[in-house]
Amino acid sequence: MSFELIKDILIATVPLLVIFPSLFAFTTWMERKALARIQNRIGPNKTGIPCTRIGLFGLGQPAADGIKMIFKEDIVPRGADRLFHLLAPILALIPAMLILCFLPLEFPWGKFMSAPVQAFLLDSAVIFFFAISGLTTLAIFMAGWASRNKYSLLGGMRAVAQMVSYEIPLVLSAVVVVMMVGSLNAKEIADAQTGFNWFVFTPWGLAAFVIFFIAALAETNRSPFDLPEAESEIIAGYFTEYSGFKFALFFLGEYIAMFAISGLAVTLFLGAGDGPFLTSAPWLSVVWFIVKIFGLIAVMIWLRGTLPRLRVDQLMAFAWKFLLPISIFNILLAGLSHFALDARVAATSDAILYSIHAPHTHSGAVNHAPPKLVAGQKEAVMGALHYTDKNWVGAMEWFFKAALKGHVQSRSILAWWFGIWAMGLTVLYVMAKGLDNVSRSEVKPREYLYAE
Amino acid sequence: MTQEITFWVLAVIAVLGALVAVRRRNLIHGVFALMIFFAALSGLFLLLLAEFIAAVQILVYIGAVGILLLFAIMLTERVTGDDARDITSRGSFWGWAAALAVLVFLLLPAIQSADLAQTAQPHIPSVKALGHKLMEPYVVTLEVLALLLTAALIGAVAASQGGEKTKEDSDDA
Amino acid sequence: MTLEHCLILGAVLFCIGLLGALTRRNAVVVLFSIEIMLNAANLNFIAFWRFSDTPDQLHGPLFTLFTIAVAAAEVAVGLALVIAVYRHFKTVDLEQLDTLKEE
Amino acid sequence: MSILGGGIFKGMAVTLRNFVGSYFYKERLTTNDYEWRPDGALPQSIGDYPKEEGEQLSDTTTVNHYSRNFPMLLHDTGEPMDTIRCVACKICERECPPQCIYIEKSTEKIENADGKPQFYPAKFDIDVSVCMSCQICVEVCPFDAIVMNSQFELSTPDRFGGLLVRRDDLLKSNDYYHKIHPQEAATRDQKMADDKAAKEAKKKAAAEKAKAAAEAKAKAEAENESKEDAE
Repeated sequence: MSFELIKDILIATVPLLVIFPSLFAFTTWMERKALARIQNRIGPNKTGIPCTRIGLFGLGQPAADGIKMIFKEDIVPRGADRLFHLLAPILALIPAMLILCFLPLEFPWGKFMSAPVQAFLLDSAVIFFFAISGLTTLAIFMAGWASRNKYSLLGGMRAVAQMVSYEIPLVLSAVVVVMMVGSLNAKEIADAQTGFNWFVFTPWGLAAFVIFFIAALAETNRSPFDLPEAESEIIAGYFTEYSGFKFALFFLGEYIAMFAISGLAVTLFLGAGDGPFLTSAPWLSVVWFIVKIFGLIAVMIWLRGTLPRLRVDQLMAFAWKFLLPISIFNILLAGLSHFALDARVAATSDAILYSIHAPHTHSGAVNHAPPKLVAGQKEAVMGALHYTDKNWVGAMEWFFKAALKGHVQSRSILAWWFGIWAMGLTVLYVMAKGLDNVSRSEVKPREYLYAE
Repeated sequence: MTQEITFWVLAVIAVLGALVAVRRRNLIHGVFALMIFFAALSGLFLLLLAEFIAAVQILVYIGAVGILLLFAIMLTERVTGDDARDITSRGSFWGWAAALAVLVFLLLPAIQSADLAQTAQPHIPSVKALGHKLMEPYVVTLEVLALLLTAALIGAVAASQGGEKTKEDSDDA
Repeated sequence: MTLEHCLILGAVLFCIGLLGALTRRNAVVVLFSIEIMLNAANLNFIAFWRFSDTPDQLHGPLFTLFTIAVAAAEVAVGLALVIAVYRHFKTVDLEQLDTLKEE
Repeated sequence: MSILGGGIFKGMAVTLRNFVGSYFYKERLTTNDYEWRPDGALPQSIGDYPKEEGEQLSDTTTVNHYSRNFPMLLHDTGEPMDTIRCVACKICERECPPQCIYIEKSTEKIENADGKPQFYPAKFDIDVSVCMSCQICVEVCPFDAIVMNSQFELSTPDRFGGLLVRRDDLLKSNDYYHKIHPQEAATRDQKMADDKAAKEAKKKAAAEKAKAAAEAKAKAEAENESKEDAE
């Protein structure tokens, strides 16, 4: 193994292993404080610097929990499958950590690498992301099975069923963005969204983002979908028999998976690392990326403070009868309207560009006074230029300015653009309403024929 | 040099994973060994620069087929194989003989005799090319595949649901 | 990491799968073994493609893609049948599923 | 036609208001940000907690007016033992469902607030670990001597002796009662004042009637005498 290769690998992986667990510690504190404030209490505020009275808003709480977890006794039930009981938390953590490297985080110390050893440059990074994030399902099943206890097996089976059925809408909603960008490479997806061209600002992107976020909540067993680890129903589900450090590993694994999934949501829909002032300080992209991740995590915590837990059958009906058809329909809608819109706007923008060249070519070499510019034509041309290099948010801005000046063609483009927006959202809303009635309809409990 | 080591490590893991999956009494251990086997194979695909296939392998085999097998084991009997019944079928000796015979007399001579290419051409894995290929010459195959998968989906649901109540069940209920 | 090593590995894995299919009683384990055999075949496809003269033709990965899809469909239907058999006969032991055999 | 997911957004709006409100309006918070105790020692028994003033009081006022925890004995303004209302009639001891009140009547009588010699409880213990805050003792007490307190910080390291509250720890002044449950204390005082007034009125009426009867009798006698004189 050449030294260069080892150096590159270390530069690529060690920062992730350091940054995200420390962000995990911060998030546990943030979650407990936010949940407390939602319920009109104060939340941890006494554990500051150890052995002193300075409780700096409870920031020492994650450290205190960590130490507690290390010293707690690690009980393994007698009948349990000892090997798998140990392996399950590790398997829960490895994929969560692994998928972190598929997020297009351009750390500033990346330039010390000789060859760019970065996983998000992989050609099929997004597929690898979903493939490896599917492994946590296995870990949860292994935990449920290995603890040799009915409740955890029940929790394990429920978790597996939930995660498998929510993985499909998750992947399908990502297909929309991959279809637009035309590549699975995370870096290309990020570059396609520079300059506020985030996919969330397109109607199908917004719908896909909502579906992705809901499915991501279910994938990481969070807030309304946290049935597998429901304390009230099945005594903390699959990690009932876990205590001490193994429990902390599950906890860490779940949070890192939450980071990773919201990281992917940011990459696909919220323009990874794209924000203001990037030209002056390119390293800011990592900061914007992490700020957006924390935004999504704040919403997850907010949802956890608000929504009650879903029953198993509601959970399943929601996934199969609501999310899945909507995400497939969204792909169809995205394909139709984007390429239809693309053709329509491209035609008019070419017409705009053509309009300024046309007079010269007709009148041959004789140059005479510059062509009489139609009002607002300059802005329209700028918009068209922006549109050609796929910066449609900038293009729409210029078209808007041109339309203000009364430029006819940019008015038609804007009308077409907002028409697509209105039509897309209303069609999706009507379909969602319809599906909502279907998935809410009376579910006959199926009597099981086998295993009498 | 690193490729040699990784190849041999993955090969050993794959063979061990397959053997444990086949010989293990406890089915759950068998399934997890099988998944290690799939993971090792995915590593081999990466080594052979078939990047997309490695990703699909993990997604389909470990993510879906593995869990399907787990569900199937959960729904059938004798999961931990701790009862004394023999796990091998009656004529298991002939099974061994047949497998070894196929290996020794059929496959290995075939590999020795064939003149195999020694050098690997440089190749940049790109999913775009795979996508274009899937669209131009193989688009019909893709549609047939989609049809097949839907049929399999519906078939699996129909078969495992047991359809309307059979005679025996109506007696029991 | 020559082509020959990959082919030998593929052969060995294929035979392990064959061994499992022939000697095990439990239907689910037989399905394991068939999966192993299919994967061994996939390994050979990719190995031949990697060492072929025109890797850009992508014959290997395409064909493997199709075999993976077919194998997944096969496992799904196979397991559905195994469950249906289990519900009817209360066993998945292949030795006892011999009602077709005339006594 | 409710918007799809409308309920979720309404719920999230409520939690957001709660979240933001808790930072700006201190009275929304159910518990205060306790400072460390000066010497950091744990209170050994209920008595160690400050009686009326002190940090405990400031917390109980934040608990809203209808919070009930464990009973307390009332005494009017002045020295607790002089103005104690309880006369050790033991009705509450009998009525208490979990039997967690223990009263020992005093042998001699002392002047109470209205100057009438009354018995007083030599011992009045409530086992706080047994009491279920059912408020029956407050309802049955004819002398309004026992009411519910809202002090909730009663943790002690010793769960046998520590949770048995003696008479002196139970005794609280009436204006403390006004401080923690203003409306209820006001209505209770109002009722006592009305009863007293009614009693006085009745007494006065009885006195007048007695006087009138006495006058009538006196007049009758005067008439008899005058009649006898006349014969």
